[in-house]
Amino acid sequence: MRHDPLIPMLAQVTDIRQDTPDVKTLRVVGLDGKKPFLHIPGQCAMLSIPGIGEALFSITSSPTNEDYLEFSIKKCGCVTDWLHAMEPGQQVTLRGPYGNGFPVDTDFAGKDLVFVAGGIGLAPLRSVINYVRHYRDRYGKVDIVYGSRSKADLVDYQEILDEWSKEDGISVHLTIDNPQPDWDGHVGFVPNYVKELAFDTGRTVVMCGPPIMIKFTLAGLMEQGFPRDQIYTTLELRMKCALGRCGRCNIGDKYVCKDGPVFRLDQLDQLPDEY
Amino acid sequence: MQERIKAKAIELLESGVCGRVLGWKTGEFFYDVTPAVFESREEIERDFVFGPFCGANLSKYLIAESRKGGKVGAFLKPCDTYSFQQLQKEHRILPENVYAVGVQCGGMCDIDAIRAAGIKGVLDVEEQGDSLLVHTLYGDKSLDRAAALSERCRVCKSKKILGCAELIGEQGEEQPSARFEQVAELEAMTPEERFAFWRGELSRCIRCNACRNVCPACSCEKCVFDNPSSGAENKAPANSFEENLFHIIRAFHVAGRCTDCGECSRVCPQHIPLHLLNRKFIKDINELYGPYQAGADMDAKPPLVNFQADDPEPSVVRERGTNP
Amino acid sequence: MQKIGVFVCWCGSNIAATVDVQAVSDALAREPGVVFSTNYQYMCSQAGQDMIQEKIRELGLTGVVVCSCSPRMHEATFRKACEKAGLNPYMVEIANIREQCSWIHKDKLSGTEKAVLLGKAAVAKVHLNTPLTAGESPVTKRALVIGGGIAGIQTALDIAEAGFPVDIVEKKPTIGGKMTQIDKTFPTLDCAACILTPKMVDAAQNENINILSYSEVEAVKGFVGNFTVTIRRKARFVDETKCTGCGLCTEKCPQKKVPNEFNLGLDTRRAIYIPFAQAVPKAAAIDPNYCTMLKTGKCGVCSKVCTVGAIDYQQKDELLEREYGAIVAATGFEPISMDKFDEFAYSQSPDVVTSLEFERLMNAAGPTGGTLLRPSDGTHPHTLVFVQCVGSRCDGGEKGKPYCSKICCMYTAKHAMLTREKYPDTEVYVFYIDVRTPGKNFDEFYRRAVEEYGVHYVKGMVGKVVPENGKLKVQASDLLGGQQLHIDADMVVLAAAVEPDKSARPLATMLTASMDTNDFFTEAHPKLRPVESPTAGVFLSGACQGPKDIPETVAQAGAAAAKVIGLLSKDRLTCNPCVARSDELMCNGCSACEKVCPYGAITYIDKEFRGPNRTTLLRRVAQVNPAVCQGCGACTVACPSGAMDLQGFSNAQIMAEVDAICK
Amino acid sequence: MKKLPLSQLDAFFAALAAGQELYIPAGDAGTAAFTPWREGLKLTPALNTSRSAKDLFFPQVENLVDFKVTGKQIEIIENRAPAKPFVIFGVRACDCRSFDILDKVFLADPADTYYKTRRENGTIVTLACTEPEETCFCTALGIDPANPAGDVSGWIAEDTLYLQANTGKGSALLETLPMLEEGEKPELDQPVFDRLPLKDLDWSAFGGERMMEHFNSPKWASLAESCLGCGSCTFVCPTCQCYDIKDFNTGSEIKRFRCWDSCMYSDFTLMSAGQPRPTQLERFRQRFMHKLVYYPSTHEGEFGCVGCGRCLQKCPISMNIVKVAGTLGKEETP
Amino acid sequence: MQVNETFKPTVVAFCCNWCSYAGADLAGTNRLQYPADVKIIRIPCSCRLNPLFILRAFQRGADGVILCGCHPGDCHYTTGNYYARRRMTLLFSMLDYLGIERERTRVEWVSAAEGAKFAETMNDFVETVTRLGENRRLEDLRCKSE
Repeated sequence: MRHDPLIPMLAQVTDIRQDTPDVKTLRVVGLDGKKPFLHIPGQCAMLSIPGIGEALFSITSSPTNEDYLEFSIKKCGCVTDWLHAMEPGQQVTLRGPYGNGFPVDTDFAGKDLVFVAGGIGLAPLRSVINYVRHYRDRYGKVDIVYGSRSKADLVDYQEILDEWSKEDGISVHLTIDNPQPDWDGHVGFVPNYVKELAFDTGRTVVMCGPPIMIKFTLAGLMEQGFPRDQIYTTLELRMKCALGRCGRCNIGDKYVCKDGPVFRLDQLDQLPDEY
Repeated sequence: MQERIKAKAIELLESGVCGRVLGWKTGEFFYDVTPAVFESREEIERDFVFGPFCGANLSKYLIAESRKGGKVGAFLKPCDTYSFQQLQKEHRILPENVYAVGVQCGGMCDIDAIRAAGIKGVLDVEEQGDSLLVHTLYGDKSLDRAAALSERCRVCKSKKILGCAELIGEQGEEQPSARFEQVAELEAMTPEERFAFWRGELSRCIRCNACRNVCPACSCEKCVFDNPSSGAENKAPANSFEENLFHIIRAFHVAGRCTDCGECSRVCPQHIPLHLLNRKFIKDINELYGPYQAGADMDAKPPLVNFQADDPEPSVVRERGTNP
Repeated sequence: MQKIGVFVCWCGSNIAATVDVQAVSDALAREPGVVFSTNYQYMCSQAGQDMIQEKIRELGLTGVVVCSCSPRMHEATFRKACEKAGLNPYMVEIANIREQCSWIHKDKLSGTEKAVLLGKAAVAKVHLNTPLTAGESPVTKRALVIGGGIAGIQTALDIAEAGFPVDIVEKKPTIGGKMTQIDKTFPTLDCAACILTPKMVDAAQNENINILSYSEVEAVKGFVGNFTVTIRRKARFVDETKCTGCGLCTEKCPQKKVPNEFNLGLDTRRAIYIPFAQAVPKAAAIDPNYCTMLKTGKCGVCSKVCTVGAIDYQQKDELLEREYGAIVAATGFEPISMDKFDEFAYSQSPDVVTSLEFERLMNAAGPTGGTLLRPSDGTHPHTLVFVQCVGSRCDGGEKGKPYCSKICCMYTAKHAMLTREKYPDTEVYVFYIDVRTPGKNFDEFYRRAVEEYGVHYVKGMVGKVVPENGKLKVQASDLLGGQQLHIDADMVVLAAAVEPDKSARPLATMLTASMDTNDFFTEAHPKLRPVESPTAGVFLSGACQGPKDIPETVAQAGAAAAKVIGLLSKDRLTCNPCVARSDELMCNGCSACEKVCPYGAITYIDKEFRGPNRTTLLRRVAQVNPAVCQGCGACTVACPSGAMDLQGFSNAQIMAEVDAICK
Repeated sequence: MKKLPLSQLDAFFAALAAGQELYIPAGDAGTAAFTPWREGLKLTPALNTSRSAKDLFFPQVENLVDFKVTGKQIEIIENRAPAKPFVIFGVRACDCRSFDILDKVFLADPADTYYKTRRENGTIVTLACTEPEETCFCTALGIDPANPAGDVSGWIAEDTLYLQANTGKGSALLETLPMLEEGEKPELDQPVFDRLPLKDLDWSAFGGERMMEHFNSPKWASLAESCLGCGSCTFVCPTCQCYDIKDFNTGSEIKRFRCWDSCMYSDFTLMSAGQPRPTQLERFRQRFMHKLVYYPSTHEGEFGCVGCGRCLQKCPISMNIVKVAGTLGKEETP
Repeated sequence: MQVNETFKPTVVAFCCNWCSYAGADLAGTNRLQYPADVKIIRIPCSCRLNPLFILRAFQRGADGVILCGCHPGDCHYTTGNYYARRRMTLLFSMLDYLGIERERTRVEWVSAAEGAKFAETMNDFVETVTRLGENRRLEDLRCKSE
């Protein structure tokens, strides 16, 4: 009997971190206590709780982390409800990695990068950001624009404060939608903030966030004159197999699970607007 | 008939009574007619058909069409008008947005009935009195018109047109129908025979949902079988239980509301006689609680949301005797 | 995922004798979500309850399963205990391992096995329980009594006596109802007016009672404790507050040919009238159908003679909106129409009268001044034939009513007796199917009619009455004598069946109170809640619920009042949280649920929903009023889409129990 | 080439079924299905089966794996039934082509082992068409119904069945059947194929190149308006392969199974976050774009359709790929 | 008929809270024996019983399903059992029509005072179901494999 790609492996949740009121980060290792598989930043994996269902999540930990995988999960449905109710030591099933991932070693190499994220959209970018931090010398300037509804909704806030913002050559620009008493940072929506920051149009932009944020950030970037082939984003559609077969996640002739989830804007321009 | 209907359709559009009309559109062949919305004289003149293969019950479409704004015209055959009224009773069709024109019907033919008669490669059909001359790839064949009728039309229960603003053709009447004969035949079998019969039929089900989606009564916002939290969610029949489950519950959910329009059986790609399930409920209701025809009366209370203090006990089922 | 604690009770040896409680708590400890499982001698004892509370606090339990006696016994106890420890009481489930397990199974093995399954089912259910909070609603401390007959008056008086304001809505210009038309009452033969009119006056004078005569209920909104009722005050064309009831106008009014409904049309009144001398309110009303002034604008006599200027021809119907906490239906009855009983020649001869008409003919205030005279020629009748069960106990129901009208036997006996007493020269025949006299002193009364007064009681039905030469030829069968009788009668009196007042059906619809097929209001429970309608906050008084005589009516009126007082004495109502809930996203708006709801708890609203591509859809969706819903669940099954679910007994919960049990 | 008098067909089936499960198309027109052969089962008089032959390689429901959950532990139980060889007799040329189309999806790396195992274990014996239906249009898609592929190609002419092995598997199968004689089939003249009403379908307007143009065509609205959103076209289609993966809790374990799904269903792409194909228009478009544009775009221009005509016969409202392609194609070449 | 001596059926009894559940309690209080194969699920009223629950029970391994409610006319909610009666009559008739043994389903009206009737009913029903043997016609094999 051959092993089928649809049959998952077992993994164990070793640590659960409550990031925001509705986001938890699960640390997952194989039953042998080791990292289950290698991956590229931006790739995803299927987590499941038998009897509840399977769902695809982007891997938020960096490939440079050799001990475990991490998934930041926003509570928004049946499977995520159950994942949020988990306790350390609980087993889940896992299969992956899936998707193309970001071209960290090719297109991104040597580039000045701008990361733009909103809300849970930071999850897939965190993997790239930490990868870039690890191989800092391979990349140029790095700016991270990250916004959320409120301070409490900023995912990985501590990590951002304690590590990212202290690193040389990395500028972190945080923003929240509305003013609040214990916040002395920027207030306003991400697209406007990106516009205000007026990045050099030669930089490579990596975006992830809610559709409305992507839409307006893009409009701003276009206005500023960014070429479309320098803008990357990662997409999410419903998928069951992650192998390009179950028929759900295609955009035109491309499958998000297989040919994505990372797309360059000029690639998306070639595809129907159905995502 | 077709010309009168087309003229009426054009009149409805051009007089401004309706912004669009629902009818039947010609296809590649003479029989593959598609329900369609027409918005211009040109479309109607070019594509509108009414003939012996316009079996589709357009009432189902009125659920959505009556909510799209503006008034929609619709051509309804007698049995379609029962669904039309039933759906109004259930507040699914908004009658104020519909201009219904009843069209009398001489019974609809079914291409599958022609194929079932062993006729292959059907290219065209000519009506010659009571028989049909069928042109095929393999020469001409003759067939009784009655044999080409769909099952529901062979046992037509009513030619009465209900609730329409106007009629094309004569108003008809309810008529005696042999539609419960097959049900009675099944009832006369032993349980073992019935079980074998239904296994044979229902095991063909591929759960394509054609029966459900075409059914005017099955117009739930969310079907229990599609709803993961209903406890009955079920996409494919994994085994005989799930085949039974789907069809029992579907029939139960439309019991007392099913007008016996016969669309479920017409569209089943696997030719399962689904109408025999619905008719069983109708027959039981008629026999146990008094005659009731869904859709016939705008005021009558549907039998499953009604009762009489002296209704028969459920034990009547057991007491029918073990071997009739 | 819940954190569930399982507590298995021994109930001394009641459970422990045939169920291995240790095995049960061990088995349940292995169920998903169970973080604690134990057993104890008496869970319901203070020590047992303390243990549960301690574990809730210590382990942060989110659900509790108690395997013990029937929930009917101690569910409330354990819920209360858990609530004290901070757990929502509806997160507690009881597995009944005593009444439904240990006490009926002798074999310990199978008993234990079953107890484990019952426990598993409870655990599976708790997993799906959600904390429920009993809602509260305020109570408007005013009652509405619809109908101002003896039932309504008595109910209003009793409520008012308890200190709550009551409005009586009466459609006629005066309260009093049918009883005002009755001459004497059985079995005591005291005068109806003598006992009723003081009550009418009491009602008028009671500060807590507000009589809205000549008014009708137009619309009812709201629910128990919070009804909003629209009342139409019909134009009376007389200012009720100014009118002194002197009656001058009623004497001067030139329109004299108005059939007098108080005397059932046996005589006439004026276009402006006071229904009868003791009317309350004693105020005149103008009958717009006959008033020349109102019809042609020419007359105005009454206005001229009125010394207080109470006449107001410009008066219009007035709509009044008032809030009530409780509503009492007291719409009473009326005799059925005799149209379908032409065999008794009612329409052919004025000498064929109904019993109520006979009451008027016997009444001192009636058209004949209390002397029994034939309506046709004003002569003294010598032979009277009383026919019972006219329209009562009719099979098939086409012509009459399937039920017994209950009062006819007694009032017929009364009529017969009074006739014989006043006019010993008369021959009185009574034709009956059965004589039914259950009631205090009833049978004695009937026997007196037969034995002392010589009334001829004949078992059998009258087949035909033919007016001929001033006589009424009565053909009847004497079943006991086995012969056909032919009687030449002077008068025939028909004991017409009673039926609910015609206004009851539309009212029931407004109140969402259910009715039976005869249009009598249905009681919430035929035995245990006979004066309540299934619709919370709506109560039943008098004959609108079923035929009854005066003492029964008064008794029910008092009972209804007691129920109203009980309701109004509360400041807030606590609602059962185990009520139906409709998922608007799934609701089809088909009304199936509404049709099966016995409480009228479901209403529909048109609501906007987001459609595809930024469109909005207007959809009709069901809404359950949790204050009215009693949680039976009829709607949940009537709903084909499954939009309707019942909290505390949800589809998922019951199916989880099924799964656990069938495992 | 081998031959067999039709009179010996039963014996032939019996011999085929002796070593393995044999499926033959049986039953009346409209309900014919590939049915496990048992003594007495006859070939259907119908041209083709109601459901396609894909069922035998990609069944409507199949169990993938079981899980047992105890406390925090999960156990994965793989209990796939051991693969057994089987033969399908009487596959038509169209259905046979569908296997190539499915192969490209399921056997692409990483291969779907459930499908692959069945493919490896199944031997396909095709049967040439002599009496096509008016709904047949395989010839327009470059399929020769008179000369079907398969491990073994079969023809019935007069009273004789002719069989030609095309693969090693095919030859091996024929080897085991002693009743077969050597023989050559006569040349058959079948002018009926030239008279098929749909033989001149021109789909040259489709394929990957004009994806955006087709996708954005305003014609979709009227094409999709009467679609009921049922799955009958997808389920009878030999090339539709969308599936769902679901878990069934038996009470003692979790069975993860795969079942057919349909892109026509409203909940197919429904997510808690939203619905990329919110109306039937998008779902309808997806199905036909997939067959006419997306599949050819990624598979060297090959259409995801074999012209079997099942959707023409089965659609409740008689909307089908021929009408869609005709309407869209017309627009392109006025 | 071959009767399997060792066959222990699974019987689900849905009981309305007000009459039949109390009737079952009374059977217990009076120590009236009936087989442990019967497991009771409490529902507020017989009208709460969705046909889906019955089918679900059969799917999960029940061999018989019985619904007990207040006597007609005595429903706590006045009309619930009337609706239940129609629904169950039609459902049972449909099951019978599909060839599923008609004795596997039953409705009995049991009042709170009828403890003895409850026990008798259960004894009789279990005996009937035992005689019928395992539910084969409405089974889901997935739920039976261990």
